[in-house]
Amino acid sequence: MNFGIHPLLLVTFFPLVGVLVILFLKTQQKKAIRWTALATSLVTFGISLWVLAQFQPGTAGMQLELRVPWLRLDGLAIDFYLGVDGLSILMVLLTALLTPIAILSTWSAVEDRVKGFMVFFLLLEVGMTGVFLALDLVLFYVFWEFTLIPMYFLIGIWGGERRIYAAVKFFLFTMAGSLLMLLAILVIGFQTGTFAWSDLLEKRELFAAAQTWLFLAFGLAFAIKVPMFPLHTWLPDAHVEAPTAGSVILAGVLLKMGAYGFLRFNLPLFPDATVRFAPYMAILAIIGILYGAAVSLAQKDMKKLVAYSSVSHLGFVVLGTFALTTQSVSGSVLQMVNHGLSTGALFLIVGMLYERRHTREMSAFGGVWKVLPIMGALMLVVTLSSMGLPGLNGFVGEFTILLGTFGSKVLGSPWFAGVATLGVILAAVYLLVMFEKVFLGPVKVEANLALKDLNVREIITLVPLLILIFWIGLYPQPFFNLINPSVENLVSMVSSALLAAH
Amino acid sequence: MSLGLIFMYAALALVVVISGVGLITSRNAIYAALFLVLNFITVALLYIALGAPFIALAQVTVYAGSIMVLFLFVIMLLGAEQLPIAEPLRGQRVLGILLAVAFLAEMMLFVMLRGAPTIAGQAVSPEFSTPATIGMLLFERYLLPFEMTAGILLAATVGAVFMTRQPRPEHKSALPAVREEGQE
Amino acid sequence: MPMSYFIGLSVVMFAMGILGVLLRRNPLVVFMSLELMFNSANLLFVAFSAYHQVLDGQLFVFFVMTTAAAEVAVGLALIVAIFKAKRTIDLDQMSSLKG
Amino acid sequence: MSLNEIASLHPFFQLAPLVVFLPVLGLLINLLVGKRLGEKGIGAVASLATGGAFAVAVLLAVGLAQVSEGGTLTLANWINLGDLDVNWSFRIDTLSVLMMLVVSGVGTLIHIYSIGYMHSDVRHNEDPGRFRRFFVYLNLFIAFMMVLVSSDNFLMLFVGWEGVGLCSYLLIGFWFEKGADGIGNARAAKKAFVVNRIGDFGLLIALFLLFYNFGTLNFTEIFAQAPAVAAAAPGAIMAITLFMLLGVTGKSAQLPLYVWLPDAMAGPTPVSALIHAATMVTAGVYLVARSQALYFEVPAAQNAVMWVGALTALFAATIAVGQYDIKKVLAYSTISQLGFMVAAVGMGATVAGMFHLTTHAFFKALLFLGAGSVILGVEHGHAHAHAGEHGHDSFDPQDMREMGGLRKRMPLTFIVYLIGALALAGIAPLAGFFSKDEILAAANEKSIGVYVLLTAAAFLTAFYMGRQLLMVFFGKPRSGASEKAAESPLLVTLPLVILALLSVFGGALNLPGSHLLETWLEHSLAETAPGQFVLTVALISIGIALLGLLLAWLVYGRKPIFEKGQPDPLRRPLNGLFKALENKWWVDEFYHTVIVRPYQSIAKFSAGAVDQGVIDGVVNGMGSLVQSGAKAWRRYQNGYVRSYALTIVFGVVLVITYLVLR
Repeated sequence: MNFGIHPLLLVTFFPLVGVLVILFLKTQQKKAIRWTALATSLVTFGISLWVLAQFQPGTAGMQLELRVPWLRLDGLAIDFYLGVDGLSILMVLLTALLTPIAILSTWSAVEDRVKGFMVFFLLLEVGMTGVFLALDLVLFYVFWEFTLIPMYFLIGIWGGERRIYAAVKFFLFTMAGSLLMLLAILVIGFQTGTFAWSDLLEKRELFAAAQTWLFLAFGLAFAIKVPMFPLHTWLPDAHVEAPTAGSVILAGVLLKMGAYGFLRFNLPLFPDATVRFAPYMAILAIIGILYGAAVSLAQKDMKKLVAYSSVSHLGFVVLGTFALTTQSVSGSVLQMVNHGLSTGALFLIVGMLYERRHTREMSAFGGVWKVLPIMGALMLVVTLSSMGLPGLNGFVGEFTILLGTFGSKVLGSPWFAGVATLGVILAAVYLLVMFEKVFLGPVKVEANLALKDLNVREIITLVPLLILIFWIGLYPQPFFNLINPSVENLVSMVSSALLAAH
Repeated sequence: MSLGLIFMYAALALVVVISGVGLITSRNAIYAALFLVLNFITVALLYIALGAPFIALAQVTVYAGSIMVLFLFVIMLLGAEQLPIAEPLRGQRVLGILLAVAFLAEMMLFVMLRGAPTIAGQAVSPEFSTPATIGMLLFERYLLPFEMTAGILLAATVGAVFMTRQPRPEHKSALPAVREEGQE
Repeated sequence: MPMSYFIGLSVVMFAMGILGVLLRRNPLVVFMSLELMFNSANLLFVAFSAYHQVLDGQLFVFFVMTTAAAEVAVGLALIVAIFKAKRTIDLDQMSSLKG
Repeated sequence: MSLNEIASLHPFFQLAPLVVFLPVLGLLINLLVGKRLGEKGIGAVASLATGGAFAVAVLLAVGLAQVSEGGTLTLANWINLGDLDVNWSFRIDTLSVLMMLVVSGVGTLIHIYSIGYMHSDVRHNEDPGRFRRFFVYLNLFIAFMMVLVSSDNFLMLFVGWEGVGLCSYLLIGFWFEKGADGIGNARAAKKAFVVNRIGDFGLLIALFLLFYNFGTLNFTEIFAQAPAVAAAAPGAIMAITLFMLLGVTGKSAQLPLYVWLPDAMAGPTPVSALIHAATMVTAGVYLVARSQALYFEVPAAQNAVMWVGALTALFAATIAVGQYDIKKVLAYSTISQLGFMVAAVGMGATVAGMFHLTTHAFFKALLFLGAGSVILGVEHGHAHAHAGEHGHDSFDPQDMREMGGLRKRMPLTFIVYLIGALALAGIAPLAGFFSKDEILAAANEKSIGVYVLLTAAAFLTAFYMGRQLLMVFFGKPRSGASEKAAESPLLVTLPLVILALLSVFGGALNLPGSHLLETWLEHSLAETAPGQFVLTVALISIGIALLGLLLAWLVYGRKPIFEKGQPDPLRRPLNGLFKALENKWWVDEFYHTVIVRPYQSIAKFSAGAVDQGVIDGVVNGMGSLVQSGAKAWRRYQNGYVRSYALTIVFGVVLVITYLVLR
């Protein structure tokens, strides 16, 4: 049942249809624009489900590949090469799921220049899906840079007070990293004559000599994006100044591009370097976990707190990636999805509070649970899920990561997992402090008494996330079946290098 | 090389240098112009010595003749004010001289290092650069540059005319009615 | 006559041209020193064309001449236009186009 | 084993999952349809759900009576990653069913009790809407506790373990807008959750160690391989058992991590009774009992558990003597009794531990519910006494110094409370005596040091229970409220009576002669030390108990303190020491200065100095560097044609020097 167009091509570029339609609408027709954007993103979600239907969970290799010659410089072949496997299928679904939810959350939040907002948002979706599906290094780089532009405008135009500073900082940080990556891509291209991921796997020994530098070049670009410890200061500013929808997508998907990059390029293409750098990356990740948790505790602004919590959560993901055992890598892929769901929901709720009181300072709230029972209950579930309470999605991811890291041969000692598990306690501390400051205690501020509880639209934006939070928490096996074969393939690829190295 | 010849070349070189210095140091623009004319003429003589009579003549007529006349004409037009000797830009004079001297020293060094050979045969056969041969060469091999220089000249004249035109009174336009209301 | 004589002479002329351009504030004198520099270039052209017995060198002198003429024409027109606007031709007055 | 296989084993076993799904069903009904059911309806649904669970537990017990080995019923494959293969399966054996019986039994009684209690508590706190939420949380707790108890592998146990931690957080912080300056309850809840999390950290590490040493998390496989792995890697088992001990101290409020239990009294009284006395806190004891095979491999770990238990027992008993809040006294008493149980299980006397766990559940629940009824009565009295002004003066219904002479006002509660107190103190015929005696007997044989500690703790237990009885029920009413105190309604007192009966006849469970409980638990525990009855130890323990009560009567009974302001009679003889007891040996303050404040300052420092200062400093620094550089270069663009010419000539000179030198 193929519409004649390659499914991956359709899922990546369908939002452009929406963009086209929106361009023809007048700027005053806000309602029409919003509905078109929502409809397009929902159809894209439908297509992504169709792609999922065609995806056989059992096989480890690339599926639904589409490889079309694109550019032919003398000696250099750049192909338009898309493909999906265990690592990227969930990411594509997550992108397709979060975009309509984010668009739905802007119904009452974004009033001026809705047309521009929606166009940028759909372009962003194209970029993100492209990043996860691209298998040609240059194509990957194109999509990677392409996502920067709409996000820059989303933060820069519809952001808060210091939005220009935040947007520029966001742009420069990512750009600086990706330039190095471009250099590395060219080096690989010239040495092997091809950019296709699958061919590069065979020709790995060609650029094996420069492996350390290539690993570091790619690694820096992805480390900035993840963000990892020293390179993370752009995230809180970007989140605080971004509009709610922007924050949801930024936390939900953009951060995962970095983590996904490690899995897709750093591990398979430079196995020896990965093995050699794994302990250092793990140490950085653990610092990120503990540092992120500590700094979150000292924050007064809710969005900044959640932003630093993302630094801490993604510390777990990177730790899992570089522990290089089946459990830890599968756990980190699943944790990428979990983080997208729980932090996305957190941002949505913080956005709803912002819409009601136009402030994100925790001191402005207090005892709000009495006034907003439904929001309090949903916030509680989401806070518990991001804290890693068993029965919800956070725990499944974190447990598998920590379990895998504990016995990982590449890291060598169980101390890595031991210290990282402390992060679980610190996470509980700052999240409960936030919940207490905002929702518990007496109602100190009069304005809080008049707050209205969630309306139907807001509940609809949260329900899909909550369903998934409970589903992954209670029965994660179907998700692991999707991820597992590709992860086993990846881990065996890298560990073969490990055996060779020792 | 006979002594007389050397003496002649030295004299010409001396004149060139003096006229150059004169050009730079003279307060009045007209003296500078005249010094420059002198310079052109002496160089023209050198061209003749180098077996390029046609260029020498061209030099005299084009450079000395037209360009310098143009200069004098503009000097007359602008009244050639005497600008004070003071040098407002800090360090401009010192650096200027320094750089010129450095340039000179380097080139001398360059010539010394490369050890310039002497001209093979002194006497260059008279037919070497007759106007006919130059003309033939100009229109055969260098036709494109020739046309381009024509273009440059055209552009220069149009530019010059455009920049210096006076706002002349409006000539009668085809729509008198419109013109009258516009006028009041 | 040894080539070093001509090169030396043209270098001296060129150096004097530089001095003229850098030190004088009267644009006319600056233009004249420019002409001087053009001339030194022509001298070398002719000298080397004689040395190499190749006529192209001399031919190039013509092109230099035409461009010099064009350059002077535009330059002087500029000076006249500026004179009309500012009633002075002192180069240092004209410094409004600054960063 | 799948559903039908287990059914063949015994028809009742296939009902096991109901133990979890019934409370979940009750919870969902109340959550979704609760509003329309009204208070009685909600209470009924919740109690029925837990009662149903109790019925299933009874059926399982009957089934086990016939097929004593029990079995495991696998519902679904939860996580299957590489060699990590975890199923959600129910383990039906004598130990887990015993716990199910205790949890659901006491739970049902407390559900019935809390219908009445919450009815007035909700009115007292002016938020009737919260009634439904209370029962939803209570059912959630029962569900998670059942998951914990019935799990067949350590991971499912951990899921239940943290789940009950969540429920205790929700229920302690039930009145989240009450407590010290409005935030007290919420802070107590957070403290409970975080301290539990520290314990769970230990358990998590134990889980990882288990997985990497045994390759699985399943109970049966682990306990089977225990001797082999102990031989191969003795250090591993030691680490596992000690980390598990950290988890136990967190959950069962033992010495280092007990601080959250006294603050947990901020929750409504039925919560304190159910969670912080009878069921959740015993999870630690259950864990050690369940993984007894591991502990036997490493005697050193057993000693550690034993000493932790004994020390906690004595330490908590001392603090209980100096408390004024009726529930705080019971809280420290619970910690002390848990110390007894942990010591027992540590000594290998698992049966004695479980026996004390069961009897303790009965009389401690009874005492807490009795205290709840006293508080209701005093609040009722306070409302009448000060019907006039409605101001919330600093009257604390739980402060024993406000009470006195309540035996006349609340006779039924007094009788029931007296039974509970005597059972706790360990007076002969009652349940407490037998279970405590068995532990003391085992301690006497295992290590004298521990025996002395436990006997001292038993003495202090008798003393502070006597003190509480005398201060609350005897002497003169010390405040208007206690004068007007009224007996609680039947719905509240009925469960009290049932529990009182259980406290009296609970001893029969494991009488020295019949050892009913021992034979029951034999099937699921590796080797149980036969609990023999030592007369001398029994006599000493009764003597100690009577001595404690007598001393209490001497100090508090003879000349009861009349006015509210009069200092506690113990203050003069012990003064400095008593001050320490009153302030709980300043442990909370110690933890606050040593752990909480430094962490907060690290957080502020890393947020302020490191994050903004250093990292952002570097980033913004680079930005301003570029700007200042640009400003410097701007000066060269000064508009003077001649200076530009100068720069050009400078360039020419440079080029020539390059050409010359090349």
